[in-house]
Amino acid sequence: MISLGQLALDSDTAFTLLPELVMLSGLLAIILIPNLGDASFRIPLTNLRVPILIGGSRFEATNDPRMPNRIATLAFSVAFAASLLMIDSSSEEVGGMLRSDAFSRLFSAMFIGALLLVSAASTHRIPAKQNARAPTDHDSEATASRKISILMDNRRQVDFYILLIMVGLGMSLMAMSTNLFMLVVCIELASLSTYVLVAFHKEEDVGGEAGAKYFIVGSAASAVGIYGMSLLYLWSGDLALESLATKWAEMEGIDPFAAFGVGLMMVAFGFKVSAAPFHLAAPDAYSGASSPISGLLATASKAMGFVALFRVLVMITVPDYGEQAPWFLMLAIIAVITMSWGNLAALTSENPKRMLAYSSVAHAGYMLAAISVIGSGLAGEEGTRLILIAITFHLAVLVLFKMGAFLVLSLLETDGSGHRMEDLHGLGKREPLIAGSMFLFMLSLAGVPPLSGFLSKLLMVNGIVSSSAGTGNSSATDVYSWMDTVDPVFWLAAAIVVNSALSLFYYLRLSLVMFFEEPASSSRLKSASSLRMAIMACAILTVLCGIGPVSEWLVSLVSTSIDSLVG
Amino acid sequence: MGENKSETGLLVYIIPFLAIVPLMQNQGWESSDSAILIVAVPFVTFPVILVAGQLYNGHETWKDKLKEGGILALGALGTSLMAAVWLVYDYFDELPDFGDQHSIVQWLEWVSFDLLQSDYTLTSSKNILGVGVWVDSITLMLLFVATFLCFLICWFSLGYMNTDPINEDRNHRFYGEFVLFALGMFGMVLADNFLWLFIFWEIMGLCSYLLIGFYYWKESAAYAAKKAFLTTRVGDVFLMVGLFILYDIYGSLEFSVIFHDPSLHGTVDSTQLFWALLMMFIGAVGKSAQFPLHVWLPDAMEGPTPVSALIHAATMVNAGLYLVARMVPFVDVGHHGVPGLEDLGLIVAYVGGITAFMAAAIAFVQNDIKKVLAYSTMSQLAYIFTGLGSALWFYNNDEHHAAVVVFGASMFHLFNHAMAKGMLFMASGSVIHEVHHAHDHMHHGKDGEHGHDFDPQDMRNMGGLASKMPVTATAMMFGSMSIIGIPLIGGFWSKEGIIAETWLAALEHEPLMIGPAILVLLTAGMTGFYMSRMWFMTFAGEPKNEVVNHVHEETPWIKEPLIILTVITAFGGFAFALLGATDYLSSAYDYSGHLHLKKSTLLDSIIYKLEYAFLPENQNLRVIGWITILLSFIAGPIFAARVHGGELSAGESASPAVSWLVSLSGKFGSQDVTSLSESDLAEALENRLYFDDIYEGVLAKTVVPFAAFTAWFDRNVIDGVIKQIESNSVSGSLQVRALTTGSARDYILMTAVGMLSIIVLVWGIS
Amino acid sequence: MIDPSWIAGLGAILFGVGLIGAFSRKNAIVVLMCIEVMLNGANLNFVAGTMYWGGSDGWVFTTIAIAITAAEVAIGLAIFLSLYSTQETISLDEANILKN
Amino acid sequence: MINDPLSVITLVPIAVGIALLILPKMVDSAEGLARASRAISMGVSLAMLAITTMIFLGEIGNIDWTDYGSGYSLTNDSFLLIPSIGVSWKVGIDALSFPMVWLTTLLIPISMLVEWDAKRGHIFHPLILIMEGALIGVFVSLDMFVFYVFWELTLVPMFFLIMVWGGEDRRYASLKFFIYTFTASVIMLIGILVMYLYTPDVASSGTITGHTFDLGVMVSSASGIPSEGLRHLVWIMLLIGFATKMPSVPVHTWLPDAHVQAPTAGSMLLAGVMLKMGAYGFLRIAVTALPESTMVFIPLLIFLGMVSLVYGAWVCMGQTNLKRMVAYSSVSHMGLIFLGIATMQPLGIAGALFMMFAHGIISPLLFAVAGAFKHHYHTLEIGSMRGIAHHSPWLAGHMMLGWMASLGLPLLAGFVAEVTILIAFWMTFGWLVMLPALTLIITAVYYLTSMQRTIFESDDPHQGILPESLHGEDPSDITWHENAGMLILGALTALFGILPFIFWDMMSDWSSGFMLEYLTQAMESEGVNP
Repeated sequence: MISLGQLALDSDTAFTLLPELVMLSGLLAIILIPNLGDASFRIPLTNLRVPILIGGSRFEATNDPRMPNRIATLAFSVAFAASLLMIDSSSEEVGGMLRSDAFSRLFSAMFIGALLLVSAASTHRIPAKQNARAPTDHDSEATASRKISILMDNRRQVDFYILLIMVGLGMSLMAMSTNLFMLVVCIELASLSTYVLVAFHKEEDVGGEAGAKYFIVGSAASAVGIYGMSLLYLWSGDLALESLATKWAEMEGIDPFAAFGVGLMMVAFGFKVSAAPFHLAAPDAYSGASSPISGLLATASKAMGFVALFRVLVMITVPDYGEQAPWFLMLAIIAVITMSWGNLAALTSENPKRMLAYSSVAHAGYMLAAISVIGSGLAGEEGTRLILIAITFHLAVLVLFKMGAFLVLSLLETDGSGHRMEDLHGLGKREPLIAGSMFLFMLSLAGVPPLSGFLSKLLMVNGIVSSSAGTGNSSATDVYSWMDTVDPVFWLAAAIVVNSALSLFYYLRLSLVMFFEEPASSSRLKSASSLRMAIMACAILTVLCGIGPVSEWLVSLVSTSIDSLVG
Repeated sequence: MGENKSETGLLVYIIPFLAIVPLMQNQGWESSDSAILIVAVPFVTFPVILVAGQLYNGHETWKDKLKEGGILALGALGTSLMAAVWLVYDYFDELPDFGDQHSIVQWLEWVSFDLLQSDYTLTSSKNILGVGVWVDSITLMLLFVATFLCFLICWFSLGYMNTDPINEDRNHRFYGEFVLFALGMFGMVLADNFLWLFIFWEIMGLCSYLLIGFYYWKESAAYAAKKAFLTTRVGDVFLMVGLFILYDIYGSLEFSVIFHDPSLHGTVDSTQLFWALLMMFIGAVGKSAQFPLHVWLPDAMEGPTPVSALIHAATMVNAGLYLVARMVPFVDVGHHGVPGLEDLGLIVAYVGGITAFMAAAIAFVQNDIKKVLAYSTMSQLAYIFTGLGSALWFYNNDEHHAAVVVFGASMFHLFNHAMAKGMLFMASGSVIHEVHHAHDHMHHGKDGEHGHDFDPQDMRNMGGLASKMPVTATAMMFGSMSIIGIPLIGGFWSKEGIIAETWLAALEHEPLMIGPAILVLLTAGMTGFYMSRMWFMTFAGEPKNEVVNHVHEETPWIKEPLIILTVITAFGGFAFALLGATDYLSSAYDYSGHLHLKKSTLLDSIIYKLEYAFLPENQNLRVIGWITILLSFIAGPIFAARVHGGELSAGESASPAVSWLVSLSGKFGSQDVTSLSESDLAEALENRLYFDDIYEGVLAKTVVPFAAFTAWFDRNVIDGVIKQIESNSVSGSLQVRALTTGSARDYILMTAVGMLSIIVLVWGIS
Repeated sequence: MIDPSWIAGLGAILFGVGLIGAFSRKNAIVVLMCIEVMLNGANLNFVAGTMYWGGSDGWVFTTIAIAITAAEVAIGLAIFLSLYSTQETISLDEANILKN
Repeated sequence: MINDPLSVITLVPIAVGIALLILPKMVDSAEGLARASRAISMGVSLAMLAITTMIFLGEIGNIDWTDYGSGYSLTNDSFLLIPSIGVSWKVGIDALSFPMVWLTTLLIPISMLVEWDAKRGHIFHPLILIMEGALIGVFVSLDMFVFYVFWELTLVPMFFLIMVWGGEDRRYASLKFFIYTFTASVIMLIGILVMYLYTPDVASSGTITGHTFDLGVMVSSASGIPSEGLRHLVWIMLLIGFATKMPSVPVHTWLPDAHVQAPTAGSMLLAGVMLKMGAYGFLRIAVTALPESTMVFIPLLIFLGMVSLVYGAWVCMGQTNLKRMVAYSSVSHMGLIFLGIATMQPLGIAGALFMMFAHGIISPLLFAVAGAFKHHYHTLEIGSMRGIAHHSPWLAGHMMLGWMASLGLPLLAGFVAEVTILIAFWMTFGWLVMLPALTLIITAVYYLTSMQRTIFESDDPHQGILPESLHGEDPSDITWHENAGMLILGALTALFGILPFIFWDMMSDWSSGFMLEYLTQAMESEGVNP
């Protein structure tokens, strides 16, 4: 085993970790640049003043409170591009605990892409105020305090983007981890930042509460997970994924330590992907956080959970063909409960963010159902690969339409609305394009062709069907005897069908109020250009990734990355 | 309105139409080619009338010169008439020999298709449901009747319809639908197969519906239209099923294929064929308003009188008869017919007998002049059915001679009845029109009592019109005579034949035939009564309403058709009968050639005819014949005269043609029938023997509630399931949402519970 | 030397105690403390594992886990403060504007 | 003239429609586009009609329609859309799909015409244009994935049409419409995926799944599904999707709601083309792929068809809403299609095809009439008005024609289908034919009653009884564009009733060829007698 200390930053490593390094530089830049200025330091005992870079009053350029946003956006853009470009490069070990390969780079691209959207959206969502000035002595008390509060707000800009980049770093590294402990630590890094981000939205009453709940439940779940990991450690003595996998494969029967370890880790990951019954804090958190952050939770954070599940369930404990994994039944049950719970709860939600949160829960259920098929031992190597492709593809396109939906809400939030269904009323009249995009996102979430949500759902259901449809008695001559003999896994597809139908109701309801109801005010929303561009990009990509060359490109990309995971 | 000046000058507008046929002839067309014109010209004309009428409604030229489309309609029907006459002229003498008779021309290959045979291969050639023209004596007769009457009645309508202010700006609808009807009738007569017969049959049904409902705002009219359509629809559906069976048996519906060998070398299952024919007969029953589907015809009199004349008396209702006449080859065992179908003949005869009697009985108590005629129509059609039933029975028992005679008689009665009844209706229309007009004239300017309590169709408002309306009275007299069967006048020849041969069948062959035989015999006398009653009530006696004094026969366009038809009725029937019309008409199925009814010379033929009618060799026939004459000629009319007859009021004199009858009617004394007319029987008759009430009651108690129930069922059970799912989902949603209590402690608890469940599950597995 | 299984056993007990505390107490700070107890259970497992398997991984894991704990506490307290500033309570039961 | 006309008629309307919807919102200078969008939409749809008509006449492609053996015509070089899972852009038509394509291109301009003055026409007409592309796509695509995409895509514009331009209860109706049919088609999708699973392995062509969505391949390999039970299940899942679309009792209840609330053009397209998608898909996929299962389930087909027909007619009779009644009559008529297919006679199948076509002309007329009632009298309640033939003679005329066509009056298009189906039905099932036959009476009853209670019976020759919804205002007769649309439809109804062979011949030949190629073997092995 190679210890962490052996990590050496040579040029190869630097290149391998390019996205992370870019983000790190961004982080440093955000910390430093606002402090650059014309301050000078008087050499003690002399009158000589030496200009120093840090401190003092600011240049106009560095003074711009939107600077952190720009830096973060830039860093994310570069890192995103770098990640995408690195998907095709060969896999590189870094320091024994990280590996940069197609799989991890695809996911880091996903994470960073989501963060890029968040960052673009936050330009307007958490707006920096121009013309912040330090109070002078001439100011009245009121003016001074107002100036100070503006300065404080702008100061928070820096914090916000620092946290975003921290999330990015954590997630990105997490995708690369080849060691379970490293993986958990990175998750914690990302999670802790997201807790703060959720609570960051302090001007609302609910920000603190959302953060607190999310934090406390998340911590409890991750404590359980870490305890599970410690059980795994007790069992194997090594937390490198490969050795765990070897050990698991060699295991006679099922070792309770191993089984419980995996089971308890499911709790932590289950919380991340918001699987029932660990999802309960998620709707509260989503509805309390600012919309871009909710989007982040629903896409990147969820994807992070699924990467962890892949690593643990698929890398370590994947069963041989024809054998059932110990977690199969558990995961299948959780999957069905999750999707049903999510959809049912979303059905009557009156808060669009909450509704999207529940929808996010439901989507986790679909993906968990697909994963559980791997555990059933019916999938085989090819089937496993297909299912992983399907889930990964789904996670990738979720970034487009789930995030897109939250971005639309955040556009509404710039006007101080977006928390009630009524806020969406008449959006079709006020903002036809935005409403149209929202409609696309909803349809895509529901899985209506030809949008990308359909393709991903099709792939998942296909994974389930193709694994299980062959299990029925091939000499059955009537429907009932076939249905008697077919593996119950087949009915997961039915569960998805029923839930899709159920989910359509609230997705359409949301669309309906946009076009059907009369708007309360006919004014247009703020022209938050970067936010609008982000929404448009999401909408266009939602369509393009559904059918045609772009979707093919994405599917083959995902398939390459899955090859690097399982092959 | 210009009602006093002759408008015959307008006929100049139909000259272009009339030029079509000569032009075609000039171009070298055969009459068989131009047969298409009979259908095509009306087909092109009717939408033109309808659309133009809608567009130019109220326009001066349209109204005065084109008579709101009437002139166009007349032109189109004139073209059809000419083409038809040409066809009749060409084929009259040289009907194709039945053995290899085929459609003289093919019009359309409508649909063609393959069938899968029992060895899972397709039929080798395409089966085709097309249409062409079939010509035999029945076709020619009916074609002539139809085109001729259509033309005349259209002519009549120009006067009748266009002078009634209520029709103003609506007449284009009348004429358009009228022409469409004519097209249907012509097509049905010409069609060379059962399917197209049915298709045109339905077109007529539609027009009947449209025209009965011409006064659409009248509740009774709308109701009557619906009733007519639905009742005939019931029959039509059965007819359709009959056609399906027929198609299944023969693989074709074409006359030429089926008639060539209806038994398919003796392989046809007579039971199946019986059902097919029975189903078709039900269709005929509906269309010809026979018991038990007769209820629509009296109500159909809600339509304008020309419609009643044309559709519900002269032509459309004959369609059922025509269909039954086309069944003859199936049962004609002398020529490849299928034996064992006598029951069909019996059924037809019974239906005919019952209807004849029942309708005549109901006609006794009707006071509406058109209703009397309507029941008379039903009754006379029933005669023909009885005759056809006998004919079918005879054919099926290889009694060829009797069969041919009664078949010819039936067809001839059809001809006579059509002419006479068409005229009678027109005459009644003339009466109604003038009475109505007189009433309007009398009460002109008095808005309050404008016509609402006055029914111009009620014979109790008439009486003594013989002097006011000489032409009409004469026409009606001859028409009634023909219907009654006064010796030597048209209907006599045919009716006599029917009754005689039915009795022959009953007495010498089939005891069961006695039922229809007695019924038709009784009906003969009853016909004499109600037709006379109608005439006497209308034209004889003193005026029963002051309105009558203001009646004048003045409307243009009305007299000419009446006169023409009077001539035909009075002398045509006689002449045709003597010339051997029955033989000619029965020759449609007289292909074996072993009948030689035709005598060598005209004189021989006439003598034979007269002898056959009055002094047949068969003793039974002779007795029956004279009883019939006695009943219809003497008993019925005299009784009617006793009740309703009487001299005109002083100072009035009828025209010489009818004055003898008027004065005769007063010679039999009078009889008070008040007690009889207040009896339960009369009430039952007035209520049409309660058929309508029963049908309606049953439908209202079954169909309507059941429909309401299914609608309820659909909304609350089938859709209810969906709604239940929806509401369950919503309540489930609320419950599930309640689980998210908002307390982080509960969330952690649930996490712990989840964790424990996972442990338990994993433990269970391992 | 103490058998590693005793240490692991103690870890399990600590975990259980922490878990029960986490969902039975409503004061956020106390719950946070319970979570720390759970984490300490895990730490003990790492320690026991290292003793059993040898090597130094477990120590490293333990150290880092403690660091995570510390970070968690810091963040937690900050968030609770924020909660308190808006709702004037840190009772997990009472802070329930967001629900259903 | 055009290299790939089918792709053109599918994609151009969608592209133009979307452009007309989006461009004016995005580019300020494109404001004029919004004003012109109605005319542009009409122009495009007419161009599409011209293309399909030219295809029919042989000007494009020179197709021999009665040659079944030549298979699909006007196929393109298939273009891989998502090669990873075997999806390609592949189009073609044959005698089964072409009448539907032509019908679509015909109905689109007519429905635009009827609603020429729709509110917010700059959105309305482009939406219908998108609808056109989606509908055509369903009929021409030879790739199951693309088929399904278009299948669902049709829902979206229709959803908007109902939701934005619908009646008072449009909210509920649009949701129900979308969810109901979507759910059914997702079930169908599972069936499609099972079929997909058993397509021959084509891993060499670069797919990750090893299978292809090519319609021909899927259909021909469906018999390779190992278990008969699974084949039956697939068949049933397909049936659920198709039967819901048709719709057949008991999955029909979305239809009345959708129809009643939909705007006129929406109803016309819904009834005219969308319902036919179900029958089309059923024949093209379910029957073709799994003929044995079809034979096994013939009793089910008869049951569904019969119940739809008879029950639908009875329900019609119990309706008081004109549009609802017409909607249920669609259910009733669609039942005949199942019956026609169940006869397993070329005649019956051809009759079913003709029914699809004929109903596609007649039902838009019915809905145009009902829509005009709504438009000019503001109510659809039967009996709330009387004698309006006086006020709206044109409307009354169209109503008469439409109603008569729908109740199967000869020489109008519906009769051809009815009579051919029933002849075949008698041949196969004998006296059972009495049920559909007697239903024809019921059909007549409800149609005539509804006419009697709307256009007739005012008891005043110069004045109808006007509905309260008019609030005493004078009603207007239908506008010129409504009139023109209905006139065209009426004329076509008559045209195809008198000269059915225009489309009948190709349908008949298709049915014969289809039976020989796919069905006779299955009939023999399952012991189904012709």
